Formats: sequence, C-alpha cells, structure tokens
Amino acid sequence: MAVAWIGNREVTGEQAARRAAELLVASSCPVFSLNGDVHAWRAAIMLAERVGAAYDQLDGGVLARELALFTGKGAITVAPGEMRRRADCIVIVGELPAVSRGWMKELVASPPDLSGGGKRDVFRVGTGLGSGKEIAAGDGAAQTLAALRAQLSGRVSAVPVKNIEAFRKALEKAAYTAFVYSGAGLDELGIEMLQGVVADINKTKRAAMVLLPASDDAWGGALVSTWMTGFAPRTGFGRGMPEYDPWRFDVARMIADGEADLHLVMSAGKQALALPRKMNAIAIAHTDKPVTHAAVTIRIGAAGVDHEAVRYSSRTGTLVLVEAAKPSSHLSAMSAIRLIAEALPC
Amino acid sequence: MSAIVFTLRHEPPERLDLSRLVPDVLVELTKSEIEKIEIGTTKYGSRVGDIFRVKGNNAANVVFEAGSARFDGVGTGMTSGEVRVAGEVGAQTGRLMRGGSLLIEGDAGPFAASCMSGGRLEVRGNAGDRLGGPLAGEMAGMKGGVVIIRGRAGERAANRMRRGLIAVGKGSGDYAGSRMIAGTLVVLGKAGAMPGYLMRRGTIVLGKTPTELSPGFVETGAPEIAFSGLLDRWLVDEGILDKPLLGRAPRRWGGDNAVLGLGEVFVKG
Amino acid sequence: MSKLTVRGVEIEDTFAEAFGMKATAVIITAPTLKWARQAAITMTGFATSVIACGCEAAIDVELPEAQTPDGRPGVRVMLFSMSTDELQKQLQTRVGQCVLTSPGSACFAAMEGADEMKLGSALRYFADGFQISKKIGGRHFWRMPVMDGEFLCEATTRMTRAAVGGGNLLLLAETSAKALVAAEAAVAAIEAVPGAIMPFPGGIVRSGSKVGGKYKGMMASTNDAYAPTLRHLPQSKLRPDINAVLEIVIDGETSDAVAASMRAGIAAVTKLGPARGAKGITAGNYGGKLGKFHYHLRDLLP
Amino acid sequence: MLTQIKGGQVIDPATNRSGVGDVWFEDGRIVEAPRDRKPDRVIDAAGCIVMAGAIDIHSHIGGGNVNTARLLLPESHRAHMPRPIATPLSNAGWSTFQTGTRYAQMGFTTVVEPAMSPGSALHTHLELADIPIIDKATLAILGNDDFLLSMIRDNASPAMIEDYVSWTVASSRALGVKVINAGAAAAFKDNVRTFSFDDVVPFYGVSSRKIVKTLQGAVNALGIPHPLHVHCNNLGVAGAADTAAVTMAAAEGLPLHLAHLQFYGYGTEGKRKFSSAGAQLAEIVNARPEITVDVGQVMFGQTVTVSSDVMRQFSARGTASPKKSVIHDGDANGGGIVPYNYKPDYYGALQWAVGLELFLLIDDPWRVFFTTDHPNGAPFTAYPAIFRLLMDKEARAEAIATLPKSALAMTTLPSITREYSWDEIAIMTRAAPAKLLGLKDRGTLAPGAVADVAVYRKQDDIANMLGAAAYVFKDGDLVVRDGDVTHYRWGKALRLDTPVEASMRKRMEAFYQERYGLSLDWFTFPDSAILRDEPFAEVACRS
Repeated sequence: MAVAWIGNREVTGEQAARRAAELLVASSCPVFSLNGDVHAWRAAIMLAERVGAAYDQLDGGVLARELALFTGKGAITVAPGEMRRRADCIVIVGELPAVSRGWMKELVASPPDLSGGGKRDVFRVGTGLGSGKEIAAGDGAAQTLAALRAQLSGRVSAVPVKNIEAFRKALEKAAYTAFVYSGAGLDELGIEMLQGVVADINKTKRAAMVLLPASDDAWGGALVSTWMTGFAPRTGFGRGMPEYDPWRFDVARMIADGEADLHLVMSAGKQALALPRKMNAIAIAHTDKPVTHAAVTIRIGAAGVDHEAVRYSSRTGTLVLVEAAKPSSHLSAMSAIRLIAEALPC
Repeated sequence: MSAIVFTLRHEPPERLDLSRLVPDVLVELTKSEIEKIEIGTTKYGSRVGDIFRVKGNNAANVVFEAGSARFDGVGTGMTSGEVRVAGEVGAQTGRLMRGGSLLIEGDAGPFAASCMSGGRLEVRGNAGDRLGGPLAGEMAGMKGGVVIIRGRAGERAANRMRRGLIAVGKGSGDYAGSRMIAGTLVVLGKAGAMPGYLMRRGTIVLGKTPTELSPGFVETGAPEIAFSGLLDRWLVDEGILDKPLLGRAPRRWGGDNAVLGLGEVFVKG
Repeated sequence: MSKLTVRGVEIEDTFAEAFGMKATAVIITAPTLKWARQAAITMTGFATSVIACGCEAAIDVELPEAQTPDGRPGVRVMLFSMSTDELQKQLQTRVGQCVLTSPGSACFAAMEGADEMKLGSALRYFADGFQISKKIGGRHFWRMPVMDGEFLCEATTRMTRAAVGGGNLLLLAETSAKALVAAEAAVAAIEAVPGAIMPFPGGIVRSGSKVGGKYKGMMASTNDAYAPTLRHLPQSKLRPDINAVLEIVIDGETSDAVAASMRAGIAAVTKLGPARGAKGITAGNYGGKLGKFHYHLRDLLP
Repeated sequence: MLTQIKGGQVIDPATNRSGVGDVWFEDGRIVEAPRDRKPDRVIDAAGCIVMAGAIDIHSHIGGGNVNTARLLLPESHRAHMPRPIATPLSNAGWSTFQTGTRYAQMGFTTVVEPAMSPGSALHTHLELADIPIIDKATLAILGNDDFLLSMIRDNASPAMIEDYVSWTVASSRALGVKVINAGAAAAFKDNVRTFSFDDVVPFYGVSSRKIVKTLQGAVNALGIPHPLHVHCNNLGVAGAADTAAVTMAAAEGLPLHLAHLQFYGYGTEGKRKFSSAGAQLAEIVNARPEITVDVGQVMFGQTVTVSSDVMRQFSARGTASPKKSVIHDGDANGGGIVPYNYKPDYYGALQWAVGLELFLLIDDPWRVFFTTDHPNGAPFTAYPAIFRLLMDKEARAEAIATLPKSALAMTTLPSITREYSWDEIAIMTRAAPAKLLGLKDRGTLAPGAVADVAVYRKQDDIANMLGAAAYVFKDGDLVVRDGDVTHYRWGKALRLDTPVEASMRKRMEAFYQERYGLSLDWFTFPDSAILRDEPFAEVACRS
C-alpha cells in the first residue's frame, strides 16, 4: 500500500518527507492548517517554529470564536462530569455539534446525584435537542440572550421573553444551573452575552457554562498551542518568536491574500481535502491516493483507530487517551510531521 | 527641510510592520539607519531599504508615496507630526496613536485606530473590521482622539471604545459599537445588524433608522435636547458633516439593557 | 476741582476707583431667547453686591444661534466675587437652582482663564447615576436626564483673576425723571459693551454708598454727600439745582471693559444733553487709597 | 564523560561541605574525586559558588488552570507586541518552553507543580513533559472530591481511605498530596461563599478540619515522604492568621506543610483593619517542629493569580486587573484565574513585608521554603530580586524606604537585621526541599546524587549573580553557560511508587461507571500516552 506521493508518483515516506522539508526550507511564508490529535499538534507546532510558519486550525473560524471569550472576557465554567452529577437545571443554548448530541441526550435524561439529587429542568434557546422548554425573544440566539439577560437583571427588553416566568422559577429552585453551548451555534458576541447571563446569576446563585467545542480536536490543539507558545492557534513564527494575531495568522486569509507561499495541511479526518490549485502544498492526510494539487502527500492513519491517541474530550472536559480501535501500520500524523522535521537541515 | 518620503520600489513580498516609521522614531535616525530598520514579518526579512527609496529629512512630516494592503501598523503610537499615505494600508493603522495627524488616502485594513488615545486619523476610503477596537486580550479599544472614515467601516466598529469620536461616512457592518464602554460613534449611511450590542455607555448616532436593534434597546421617544445640536454643530465645524444630522429632537433608544443600559442610539427625529 | 463740559454736561475731573475681582461666565441657551433670558435673569437675581449677595452677576450679552455651542439662542452671564471659593459656591448654587430648573436650558463655559470652576461636574449628581459624560471636540459635557429631556451642562468653566469690580458713574440731574432718563441711556449703551455687567436693578443704583457708618458692623452706609435732602450738611457735594443722583456700577472681565463701559456711558449721557438728562457726571472714589484701578473721567470723554 | 568543576566555593549543607574545592561527576551522577583518572572536561569555577541544582517545591508551571491563565492573558506576553517590549508577565516564563529555559538559567533543576487535579493528570503531565531541561513533579489535590468526602461521611476505615489516596497518587503520577481549602470547592458548588476550618460541607456534613486530619493521617500512614501540603481556608483575608494558627495547631505532632503562608499572615489591627501577623505566625512555626512552610513572597507588579481555591478566586474577581477572570467548577476541584497587579500601596506593602518577615523570623532554614507561589505572589523570575532582599539588609532597607509609612507601622520588618548566609540559601533551596520531598538523589553534591549542579560567578549584586548562572548541569549535561541556555533536553516527572490495590481499582471502575456513565479508562492513562522515552522517574515511599 502506498504511503506517500510526490505529485502523483508513489514514493517512500522518507522521500516524501525530504521533499516536504525542501519545500519548507525554500518557503518564505509557510502556513499550516492543522487538524489532529494532541501529539500531532505538538509535533506540528515544533515544526512550525523551526521553519518560521504560521499555524491555524483547519477551518479555524469557529475555534477562533470559541477562544475569543477566554482571551477577551473570561467565564464561569463547569466540567461536564460535574454538570452531569450536579446540575438540576440545564439550558442548551444554540445548536450543538453532532458529536455531542448523543451523550447530551443521555445526560439530560439522567438525574443529578449530588446535593440531594432530584430531577433536571431542561430549557433551550434554539432547537437544542428538541426537548425542554424554549426560551425565545426575537429571531436568533444573540437577541434572545440579550432580552433574557435584561429581564433576569430586572431591566426591560423591547421584546418579551417566551417562558421567562417558568425559567425564573426553575432558576430560583435550582441548586446549580448549567448552560451548554458551542461556537458552532453562537456567534462571538452571543457567547459573551451568555457569559454575562451566567455572571449575573452567580451574584446570588450558582450557574456555569459548558463549552462543547465544534471540534474536540481543535480545542485540544488550542490547549497544546497555548502551553507550547503561550498563545492559542493563529500564531506565527515568521519573526522567530511566537506572535499571536487572530486576524493576521488566519491561514485561509493568508492564502487568499497571496501572502503564503506554501501550505501544509494536516488532517486526520475522512473528508477529502480541497486544496487550491495555485498553492504549493504538502498534505498529511488520511487518504489512499495523492491529494489533488498537493506537491507532496503523506498518508496517515486515523487517531484512535489506526494508532493510540491523546485527544480532548468535551465529555470529560480534559485530555483522554484513546486506544487504537484497529491498530495498523499507518503513520500517525505526529510521525509524519516528525519525519519531515528529521529531514530538515540542522 | 523637506518631508521624509518613502517611495515604494515594488509591491512588498510580505506584510510589513511599519510601526516604527513614525515621526517620533524617525527624528532620532539618519537616512541609513532608517533604511536598515527591519520591517519584514516573515522569513523574507525585509528592511526599509529593500522596499522603499527614502528621501527627505523632516521627520515631522512623513509621506508614503504609494500604499499597499500589506502596510501594517502605519502611524503606530505617534504623538505628533503628520503621516500621510497616498494609497491604501493594511491592519492596525494608527494603533495606539496619541497625537498628530494621520491621513490614509485609500482604504485601511482591520483594527484601524486600535486603542488610539489622541490625535486625528482620517481615511478617505473604507476601513476594515473592528475599527478602533482592541486586539485579542485587550480590555478597551479607542480611548480618545478623532477618527474620520469617509467610506464604509467593517464589522464591530468602535468595539469596546472608551472615549473619543469615530465618524463613518458611508455605512458600517454588523454590530457597530459592540461592547462600547463610552465615547461616540457616528455612522452615516446604513449600519448593519444590532448596533450597540453589549454596550454599557456611550453614544451611537446613525444616519438611518437601524433595520435590526437588539431587544436590549428600548425606544425612549424623541424629546427635544440640546446635545444633538451641540454634536451636529461640532461635526459640521469639523467638516465631518455638510449639514446638521440629528436636529433638536432626535429619536432615541436606550440600552443595552442586557448590561448597564446607559448607552444610547440616536437617529434623526 | 476743575470742570470739563461736553455738550453742556459738566463732567467733574475726578476718577472712579475700582477693585480687582475674580470673575467667571457661562452661556445659557434655551429653545427661545425668552427662556434663555429668563434662566439668566433668575440666576442673576439678588446678585447686586458682594456685600450681601455673595457675588455680583448679570447678563453680559445676548448671543444669536450662530454663536452658541448648541445652535440655540442664548445669553452670556458673568459672575464676580472677591474669593474663588465663594465664586465657585455661587456659580454652583445659582446654576443648580435657576438654570438646571429652567425649561429647555443648557449651560456652557464662557470664560478663559487659568483656574477651573466646576459646573456640570458639580451638578451631575442630581442625575442620580443616570448622568452621561460626553467629550466633544476636547470639551467635556454632562447630560442629566430631566422631565422635559436633558439638562446639558459643560463640566467646567474658567475663572479670570483679571476682572475688575466697582467701575461707576454718578449722574446728577435736576429732577428724578431726568436722572432716570440719563441713567437708562447709559445702561443701554453699556449693555452693548462685551465683557461688562451692571449688577444693580436694571443696571442702576440709587443708594450709592460710602465706606462704613456710624453704626457698628455696617460695612457701608448711605452716600450722604450726594443725597439731595442732606444738602444742608457740610459734606454735601450737590449744587442747589441737583435734585436727584443715580449711579451706574460696572463690573468688567478686564479693566479695559470697565473703561470702555464708562466711556460708552458718558457718551450716551452727554449725547442726551443737560436739558433732557443729567447736568453733571461724576464718579465715586476713596481718594485712591483702596482700589488699584482708577478711571479718570477726563480720559473717557467722547 | 568525567567532569571536574574545579576550585569553586562548594556549598553543600547536606554533606556539611562549605569551602573551596572540586566537584566531580560522570554519567549523570556525582562521583568521588577519582585518584588516578584525568577529567575529560574541566570547568574552572574559581571565583564561583558551586551548589546543587535548586529545587522549587511550589510553582504553578503547568496544568489546566495555568494553561487557562495563558489563554486569558495573551496581551501579557511580550510576543503579542510587534517587538519585544516590557509588558506585564513578559518575563514570567509563560510558555512551557520559556518556563524550562528561565528556571534553568537561574540554576533550578527540579520544580514541583503543586496543584494537579487528578482528573486532569494526563493534561498536566503532557504539559510538564513539554517543559525542557528541568525535572518536574506534581502534588495531587484531594479533599474536595465526592469519593473522599463520601467515605469520610460514611466512616470508611482508614485503610480504605489510604487505598484511595494511594490509588489517586499512583494513577495521577504524583509525588505527594495537597489539600486546597479543604471542602470549600465542594461547598462553593452548593453556593456557600465563605468557609473556615470548622465549617461543614453541605450534603456531606464533613468539616474542613476533618478532611485535613483524614488526609494527613493517610499520607503519613502510606509513607509518602512529603507531608500533607495544606492550602488553608480564608486565603488573603484579614484575620487569616487565626486560620493558619488553628490549622498548625491541628498538626498535633505529625508532619504538615503549609503552603504560601504569607497569604495568611494578615491581622486585623489598625485603622484599615489590616496588619501584619508575620511575626506571630513565625513564632508558631518556630515552636512547632512538625510544621514546614513555604512563603509565597509578593513582589510588586502585574501578575495573575492561579489557584484551585475556587471559592477564594471567585470572591477576588472584583479585584481583577485587567478586569477579566475564569472561574471553573471542576470535577472535584476547581480553579480560578484572576489577574492582579500588586501595587506598593498600604495593602501591597504589607503583603510584601509579611513574606519577608516569615523568611527572616523563622529560625530554621530547613523548615521555611523559598517560593512566590508562582505566579500568585510574583512570577518566579522575581527570585533573584528576592534572594537579594534576603541576603542584603541594605537592599532591603532601600526597598522599605519607598513604602508607605502607615504600612510599615504595622509590621516588624524594618527592625529585622538578619541576612541569609550562603549556607542558609543552599539549605532553603537545595538540601531542605530534597529532604521535604523525599528526593534522596538531589539537593546535594554527595557522590551518587544526580549531577544537577549550578555554578554562580560571585558578584556584588546578588540578583545578577543568581539570575544568570555561569554554568548549570542537568543530569551532567551542560545546559546553561553564562546565563544562556546552550542545550535543550527533556527532563522527567518524579512520581511516587505507591501501591494500587486491585479492590480499589474495581471500586473506582464501578464509581465512574455509575456516576459518570464512563469507564475508568477515560480517567487513567498509561505512560505511553506522554510519548516520550521514560517520561517518569519513580521515588520511593518511606518504608
């Protein structure tokens, strides 16, 4: 089975890595789009530093939005496990990522067992899981949250809030209220408004937010990036030291504006990568054929399937080890990146 | 003494950090020192001399004879003098500016006037997103001074603004005046959705009735007030408006009631 | 003392003696001039003399719409006092009680000077936390919600230490009616002079005073030398044909403004002539020992 | 490679060595001076002080809360700016890379992250694994976890509790056990806002005192070398000195370590009801040989407070500067990230003075440890400046002279003339921490110890001298020369070899299945998860 290609020509992993290393060395402004497990991110960020690259989550817009709350405002949060055991009122705000819907359904159906337990009240802004009472004011979640926050704080909103009295009663009765959200279902300011709702409730009662990231791997990558460089993704090493700029190092923008001259894409996902024709590219992908328009393709396996992996889990709120479901000899994304790093001149 | 003029030799191969090419820094340097300033942001490692021909010796007056969307940080932290770009600029023009005057004859990129605290920035063309706003992690945006955008502004103009005045001539994107702490934002033309979202205090003046206001804003009628006349007069005197906009009894909404509720949106009555 | 005569009006060759004062000023605007004036008149009522009123105040000039910060009709009001603290107190109390309360009013700084006087920044607490601070064109304003809209008030104004108080003219006439005609003419002329006010009723004072008196504690008492019914006393300075004397008291932003006012007053009185108005003009002084500003009438002739 | 560090002033309190001489090492270990071999490498240490690598027993260098702090404060990092300029925390060693680099430059070779939530042990160890050069270790937090609180409530046997503590330490790969505001994080989730030593956690009916005593007993019984590491209740509160005093009294003769005692050294005297109780606390420590403390010195400037004391951090949100914070109710533990700027005003000056009083009034350098509670009192990069304050009374007097008189009237500091000697510094930062943590192979230059050696060129300015070591060796590798890192390598995390009972593992499996709907595998991990050769090194329990 082929492991790597230069153009459409089958080569060994080492040959592909050598070619990739040459391209990285020759590039003046390489950019990385990353999607992978924690070890893949660790390897990729070390490579980015060595070659002066900027890096971003693959399709990093939603991650940037999820991160903005933590860089710009802060939050009161609760771990998912603690929510499961304690929250007797759960509010699902906006749409949830598909990956989280299953266990969230299970969670809202199970009773809390701490603090005397009892049953859970469930509310939603938007369609949520389809169950629970709807809180609504206006057309979107951002409008509803604004009206809700105004009303809960004893101020006026221009539009009435549906089920506000029921929600008030539930809040009053609740020992602990959890608001579940995702960057996929709320915009940046909507998330900040939600933060405000939670902060207001905490003046007298307990409540917290639970982020279910649109992509668990993206959030894991953000954690790795933050400890390795001090910054979340959209960080660049163009000047040697890490610089963080969510606008400047938006890799899609850098490509669109013609700033980047080499694109390294790391994706352990199953969907085919669509690379622009004109861009010089290195693809590290879960694929059995060369990626269209890639100068170099290195085939990798899937994290947690072909190889053991450490990943962020929005179900536990921290990193977990995922054993290989079907161990294979495919390279991991980390190994592929390390092959390239080893081929760099010292 | 003649103005220091930077003439572009060729389109820059990378984004340039021009934050040091301001009167306060240039006044200390000789021509050859200026030419050695590192302005590259990637492995190209451009220096001033690679990209620009430099002439002139009056650091109080700096001119870029042509612009580029890759000119970042033009006018950063300037405290006095004049800087003029005969073309467009990239991100963060006028960032942390404290005084003097900065004129961009073309468009400006995102974060123009970011955290500016004094002086005057005029952009003849359009401005990008987050005009006057803070960079990631910073808690307040523009803190003073005057910004005039003759064209349009992108999303979230005046984000987290604390003081000063921004006037935009031809409309803005969504969430104008988001999270304003105080200060004044004037948008002529059409503003996008939900101006003033999460604003605590401050004034947003709109040329047209907003199509979508957040429910956190509640209409407070159109009482006759003196402030609108004061603002109109100043805007006309400054050449920002040709004629008074608000009149004596503008329509007013108070908000954002989701937060403090001490801000306001005005439209001509 | 020698006499100068202009158009038949005898002008005594003497001088008005005036004192240095501190002054501040504001512009009051309103939807109409009537209400701007009303606020100003109320604010400057009972402000004739620092002796008992805390300050001396009056309208300086009326301002057309084009000359006010908010494009509405207005008036400039000046306040004079001997002490900075008293001036601040009077300004705050009077604007708070008389301008803030007046329909549609707004209040702006209208004085240059090195010292700051609190204006809106002292009054803003009335708005109970709903006050709005605005900085426009380098000036700082407070907006206070009230029942007819907002009271817009500049945060501070300034104080000048170059002001002069106590410029004066004494108009000597055959009858009370002629004295009043002459005084009204002088007031009308002086009102047109910017930077000067006449704090007494209608700009005129009939109870001219001397320093001290026979009763303990009286800082001033009646000017017996110019009271016609006391002409039989040795100190009288009145000729037999003078039966009424009225005084114009002038406070100016500068010494020049006082001089210009006195010049305008003399011109108006002499223009009227002795037949219709005053037969003589003189001025009050204390022999030049008390005030550092001396305005010699001979220098102020038309 | 046989290396000779030649002619330096060798200070090694563990072996009572103090004088000019040589230190030899080979294959990563200190060796006796060989009789008949020539060194492969000679380091000229004339004019230098030679000590073992320093050990920091309490510094928040990695794990969920630290990482959240980084995320919260990108503007504090120098690299956020177009060019490096002086921004807050720019010198804090903020990334894992910088953390290792900056510690090594100062001659520190082992650092303990004192607040690992067992639930996020994998994250913590991955992060620590990315800190280059130095060795690391962690303390596992217990005392707010449902499993323990339920056992105490239900009167579980001491053996059962010891099994649980042992399982936690083993599965989280910790070097010891810490308890943070015992019971308060659990109580806070039930909307309790203040919590003292004899207050009771709702739902469990268990007091803070009971939790501390239970854990102290278990730690002692298990032979865990490091005494229970206690973060007391009421941190930062005026009058917290009383809380610290009752906690110390509760040690009852068994070893107990109190963390960052400075943050409790506050009395309620004076007009502002805030005064120094540093001298009183020092007196208690002096009188109780079973107590050890670290200081948590405050230095002026911008920093960020990072603590698992979620209740305290929640109440401190109002003082956040810049005004943003993260409060997290975690599984069992929690955390709060609150940026703070220590100003030399009345309160800040007293906090600064309390820390120095503790350093200078506690007589036994074997029982008082050198920390800033990084980054809570100050970033660890402030250490050189603190060494100067301890060793140079004139420098201290100069600093005192700049502070408000009203604050100085509430502390004994201006009257203290003690200066730390080099021997005492070596005890406090080398020999004593090794002893406290049970690390027999370090903190000394005795033959057999790991070749962690710091060589400092003598200078008048102690801060300059200790801020940039002339040479640092880690496991015998030369890693720092003239203050610059010359070689990067990966260190290890030191962990205890506590036993795990199979029955406890079974109980935990059942607990996680029942209460979280997840297998225990979601909460544990094999060493291979770190993906480094030998990421851990084992430390023995007391037998």
